[in-house]
Amino acid sequence: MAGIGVLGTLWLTSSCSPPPPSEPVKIGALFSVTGPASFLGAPEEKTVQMRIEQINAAGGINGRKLQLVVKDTAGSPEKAVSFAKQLIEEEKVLAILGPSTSGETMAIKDLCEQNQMLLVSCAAAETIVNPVARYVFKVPQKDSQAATWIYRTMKEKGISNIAIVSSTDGFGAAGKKQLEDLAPAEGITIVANEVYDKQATDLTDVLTKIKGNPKVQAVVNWSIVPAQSIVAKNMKQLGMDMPLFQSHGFGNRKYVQQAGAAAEGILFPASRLLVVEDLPANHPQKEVLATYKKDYESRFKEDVSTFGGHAYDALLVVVEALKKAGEPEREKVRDALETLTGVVGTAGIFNFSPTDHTGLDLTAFEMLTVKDGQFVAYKQ
Amino acid sequence: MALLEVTDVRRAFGGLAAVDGVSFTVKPGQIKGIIGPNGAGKTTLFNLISGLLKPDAGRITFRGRSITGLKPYEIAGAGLSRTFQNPSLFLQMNVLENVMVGRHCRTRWGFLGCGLRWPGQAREERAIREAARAQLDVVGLAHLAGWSAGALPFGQRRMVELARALATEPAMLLLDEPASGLNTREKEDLGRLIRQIRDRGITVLLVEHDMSVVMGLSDDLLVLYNGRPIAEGAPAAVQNDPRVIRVYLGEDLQNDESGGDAPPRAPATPPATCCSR
Amino acid sequence: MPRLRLLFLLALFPVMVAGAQLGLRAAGMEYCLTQLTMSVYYALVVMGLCLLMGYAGQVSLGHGAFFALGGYTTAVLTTHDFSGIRACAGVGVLERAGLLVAQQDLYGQAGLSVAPWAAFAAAMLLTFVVALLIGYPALRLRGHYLAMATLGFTLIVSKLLLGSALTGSADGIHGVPEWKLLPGLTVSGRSALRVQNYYLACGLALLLLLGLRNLLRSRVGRALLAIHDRETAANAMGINTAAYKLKVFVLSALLAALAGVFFTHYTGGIAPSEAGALKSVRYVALAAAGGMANLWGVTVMSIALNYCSLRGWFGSYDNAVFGALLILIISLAPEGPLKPLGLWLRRLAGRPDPERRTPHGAP
Amino acid sequence: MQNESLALQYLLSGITKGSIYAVVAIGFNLIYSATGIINFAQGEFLMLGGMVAVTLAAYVPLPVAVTGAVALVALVGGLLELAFFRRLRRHSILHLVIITMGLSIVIQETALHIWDEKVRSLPYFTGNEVSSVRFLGAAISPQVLWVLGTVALAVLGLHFFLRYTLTGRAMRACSSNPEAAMLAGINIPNMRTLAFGLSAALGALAGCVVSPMTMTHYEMGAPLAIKGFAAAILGGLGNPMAAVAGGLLVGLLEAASVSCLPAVYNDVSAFVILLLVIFVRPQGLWGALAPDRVREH
Amino acid sequence: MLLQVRNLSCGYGSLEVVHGASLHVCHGEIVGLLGANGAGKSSLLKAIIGLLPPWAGEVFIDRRPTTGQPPWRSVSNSTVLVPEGKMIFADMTVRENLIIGGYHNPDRIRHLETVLDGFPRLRERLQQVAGTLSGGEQQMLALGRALMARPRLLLLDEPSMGLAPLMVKEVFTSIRKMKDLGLTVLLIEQNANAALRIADRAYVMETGEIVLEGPAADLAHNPEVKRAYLGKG
Repeated sequence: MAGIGVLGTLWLTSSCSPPPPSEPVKIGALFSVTGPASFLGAPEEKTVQMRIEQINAAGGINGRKLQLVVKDTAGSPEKAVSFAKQLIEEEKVLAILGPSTSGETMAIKDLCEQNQMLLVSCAAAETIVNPVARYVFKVPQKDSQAATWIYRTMKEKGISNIAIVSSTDGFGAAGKKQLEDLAPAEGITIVANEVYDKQATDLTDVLTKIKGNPKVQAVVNWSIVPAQSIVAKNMKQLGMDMPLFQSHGFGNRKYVQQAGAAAEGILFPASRLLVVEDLPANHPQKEVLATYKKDYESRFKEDVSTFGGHAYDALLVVVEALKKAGEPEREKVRDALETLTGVVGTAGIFNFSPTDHTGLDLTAFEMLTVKDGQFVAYKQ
Repeated sequence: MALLEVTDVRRAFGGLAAVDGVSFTVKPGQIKGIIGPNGAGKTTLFNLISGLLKPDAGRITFRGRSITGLKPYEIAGAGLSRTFQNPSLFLQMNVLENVMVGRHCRTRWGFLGCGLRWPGQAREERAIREAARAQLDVVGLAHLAGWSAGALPFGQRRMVELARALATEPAMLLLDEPASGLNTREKEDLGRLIRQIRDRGITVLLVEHDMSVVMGLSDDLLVLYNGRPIAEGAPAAVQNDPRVIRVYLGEDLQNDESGGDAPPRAPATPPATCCSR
Repeated sequence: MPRLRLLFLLALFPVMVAGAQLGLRAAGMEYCLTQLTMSVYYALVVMGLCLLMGYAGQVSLGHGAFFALGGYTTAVLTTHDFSGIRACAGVGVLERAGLLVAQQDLYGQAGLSVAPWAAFAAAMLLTFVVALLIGYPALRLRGHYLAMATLGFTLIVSKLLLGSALTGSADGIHGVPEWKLLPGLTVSGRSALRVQNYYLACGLALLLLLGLRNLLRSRVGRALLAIHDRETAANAMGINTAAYKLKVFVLSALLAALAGVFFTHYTGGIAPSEAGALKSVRYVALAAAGGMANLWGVTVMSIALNYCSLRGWFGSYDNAVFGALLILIISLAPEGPLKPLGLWLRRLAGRPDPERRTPHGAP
Repeated sequence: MQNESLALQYLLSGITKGSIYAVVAIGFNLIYSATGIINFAQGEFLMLGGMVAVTLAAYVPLPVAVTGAVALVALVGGLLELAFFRRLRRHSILHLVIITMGLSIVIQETALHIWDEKVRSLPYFTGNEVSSVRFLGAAISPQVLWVLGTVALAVLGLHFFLRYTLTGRAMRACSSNPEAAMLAGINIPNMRTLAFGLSAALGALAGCVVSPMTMTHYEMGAPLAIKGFAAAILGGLGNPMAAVAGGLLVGLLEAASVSCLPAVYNDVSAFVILLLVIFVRPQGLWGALAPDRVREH
Repeated sequence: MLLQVRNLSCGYGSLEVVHGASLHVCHGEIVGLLGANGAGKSSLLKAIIGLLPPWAGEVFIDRRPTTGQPPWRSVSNSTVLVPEGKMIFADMTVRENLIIGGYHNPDRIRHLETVLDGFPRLRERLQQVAGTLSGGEQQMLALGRALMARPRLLLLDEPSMGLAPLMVKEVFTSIRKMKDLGLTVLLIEQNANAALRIADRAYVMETGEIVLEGPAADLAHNPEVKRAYLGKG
């Protein structure tokens, strides 16, 4: 039995040599196109498909075409594991983009590390890059950075006692943890902390509980749709006029439309993709953002979202690393990726290092607010 | 000493008493019949004795021990086995397996032993198989052992059900309308078989509609009407009991007052004699 | 004859299992064994459900939760760092007994966790107790109420898993260590151990299949079938129907938990999606697709369908395919698509169909 | 905020949720009474109602869109019965229930591919996202009043229909005693189709009125179906008014749970109580126990 | 001839309980169908109305073939079966029960009064829930409900079963009244003497076959009838 195992390993490793130049470079992708996280996965998949076509139409990278192998995980980690193994062992892709959620990413983090597979996650959770795994990167801003932005804005506004509401999914849980961890250092006291079901249809009861707490000066909601809009609406309906902060998951104009008038005045940290029109012409991200937004919106007839932007960035850093490495050999690409600097993406400007596999700093965020149904930069 | 003693049993469904104040005894080695028109409460009485229903009042003792309110499987374990009005064979099994189910209360291996096929369990399984075959032999269906129960014609299903009941090694057998749906020859075979069972020392209590069967077979008869016993005694006596004739043929109880349009009366019946046996 | 057939089956399945492996190896597609192994573990759940639904006639929408119960118990115990309690009395004893082992993860983090064997035992024990607690009252209920009770149980479990930090909330638990089952036999997802784990899963499934087959061909199996068919008559024949229903419920829950434990060690983690209601419905669907009261059919169908799903054959239509298949199979061939196939094989082998046989002299 | 108005706010929140569960539970009941089937696809009718209405609302005025959606989904419900349950009469109830689970999945996936994964909603019927009505110190959205009003009207309408119209009485007769109903000349299969259509229409209506508040997306049906099923069982199957009570009870239980436990456990406490109730009273709180008779077959 | 049955066979599962029975009922007759329990009388009636699929044979109502049509169709053929065992809608009121009986009768509200005239007891209990009626009243209700459809042919299955003697009398009086109203009746009855008193003709069934047929008055004296019920003396 052991002999068979050894043979299998030998046979596997022997077939891992780089393909001849004419062959396309395979890029794997795991996105939750359907299922409960489809609001992340669907725009991600569309973005990557579009970008790969664009790159190939422009002649590929270093003379090689890119070939995308995308798998729909439907948001379940066990499928992510199965598909990741397929991408690693059968497709022998150069790198894996995604998965969309932190739960799925964490399920395959060790797997990729063990198999020396380059993984560029589109999920935000801190634990993906902390502790640093040699082969695992992520492109969305860190939750901690978003939390820091929120807390700093609060301090500017003179707020110190807050309530946190978050959803039971991975996004909500990770954000809640960062908010809790950072609060003491930023001088914020959490006086109420509630978690609700991500499929909740009405949150009046949860908010009533918070309304009943006289100490609360502001509410932070960390969740995804539809709860993001429901919280905003229910708060306004309950007559709670304290500031509402949302997470960087609020990054889709659709959600503002869903919340309608209730969205007015919501504060949230987000990348500049949402306010590209407001950016000064000389802003380094302006061109990238404007092009992506135009391409995506004209092709898919829907608003661009920051989630699609994450997939854009994931592909971007892999492509840049590939260009830098020159040949599609994973080890070289990884080394190149780890030392990439100054890459302009949708989320910000990426500067990777062996200790920082996110590559973004606090400047990747900007505090936004909603004014007349539009996202605008928040200015004190 | 009575084998089965039913004392003042009552059972109502939504205010309507299906069985009310019924008392009788069955002696060891007897074949006792229960008759009565539709809705008389015979099947309810059977269900009360075999534990499928709990009596609202009254007492049932079997072999000197109270079985009132026991679960059906406990009663079967105590040595009282039954058949049903519509033969309720297990249709997903073959004939032999159906009879083997009857051995359940006389065998003991559980989940673990059966799953692991412990040597003792395998031996027991063989014994179950042989005992079941023997019972199929008794009802004369040994040649059908491998057939699917659902494929049998009605009459043979009855026989398999009987064999299954016999496989529980009962001291007493309750047969619910064993002859219904049988043709004349099958009825004769059934009668012979029931007598044969009695001769092996198993007491029989049966509900039956077919008078020719029940009259010829029973040592003793109990007649129910609207949930109450109206006559008890030897077949010949019961047959000529005016009350029995009245409930069966429906001679109007008020015909004395009903005036001129009364039909001609049935021929006068001789007085009931309870000792004509 | 039955002995011959048993020998035939006993030989057939190892041959199929080994044939699949060798065939895939020859085709250079040995990596497919990964998904096959996962599918085999899922099939264990469906085998238990087959026993419960097909043979004893009880519906359970709670088997996803039992799978998760097993998986999560072992995952929590083997990954949670107990070194904080090292100072407590008795911990040393546990350590010396091999119940607690020091571990180090991929990133150099050291910790003291429960040994997989002990975690396995704890998972089975916990499942046993929970299944008893749920089954005892639930099995007195009939039909839709039992479905509701088990569905309610599933929802409670999944919400608790989502809500508590101990179980990693929405992310679930990852980094579950390998399980050194026997010297030279390790439950692990490492590709070097792929073939070994494939045979391990298949061997486990085969053993359980044989055990269940023995069980179903004994007085216990007949009692279960009898309960399903005509509960009243079964009871009147001396079968303690309530006790049997409870026992088979617990047994099938244990099978699901067993699958959960092995699966968790194999994939290295578990997440709340395993406990969702949809997953439980999926198990019911798989049992139905295999014909419910057909142990072999259910196992084969479940392995085949899960395999396709885990390899992503259905893409974004995965759930849709399952739903459609469920509708099609139940409406067209409620006894499972393998039944007609089985009859055809039988006829090919010159054996009469058991259904069609009618005794001589019948009209 | 005073305690009384806080309590009132919880109460209102519970009633709002509860009334939605109640409508789903009534849908379960209608189909169960007519056919004995638990229709696990019940929640999908709400989702379809919302989806169709949102789509139509882009072209026609809101009332027309809602009416159109209700009619269309009723048609879908009736067609499902015709296509599956009428033709599969020989299947066991268990098989039919499993088919409804399959239908639920297929309808969801079809909706995902017809529309997409995005969340949509109808505009508020009156006012907008921030308007609220003050009521004894508690605040509620005008849409809540729409929901309560619509649910109340639907329940009353259904009550009137079942009690005072010939067709409604015939429907009750079918569930009371199918054989006798056939002998009275009632075409039972058509009644079943009608029950499916009606149940779908009710679901679609509920799906439309809740859409502005809870929003509509392809996965919204299943959780509501589960809660509605729980409500139907809690109240007692086979009694539409008990379903209303059961729905409100589940909603209030959730609100009460939120007021004293972490919000994440509101479902857990609701289901724990549900399990306790059915373990003690398997027939539900207001359901009648099936007559205690020994039935063969 | 209002009803004609030719060589009808039917049964349950694999058991044939009626073996090729033939009978006919003319306009305005009351015909009795007698026999012991389990002789197949109820099954024959169910096969005529369509509740049981006939295995062989033919049924004509008013010379039109109706073999094997669904039971709800028969009401529009003016034929109504009153099943045995008081099959009423127990959780609906008496009035609702009667209205349902007139499901196909557009004139049902007016006809309700006519029917209630025949059953004064029901008029008293019009708003009562039917399940709370006594056994006899339930039987009355079942009869009344059948009449609501304005049938021409009424098939009655054991209307006297389980009733107290006084009630039996009342039920039979009602049946005779129906004849006076121009109804044709096929009556199953175990209570042979009572049935023979109101019937014009009668059939006697034994083990699924019709063994005797004749005018009621003749059969009342025939010792074979007793034998069919109580077995050989």
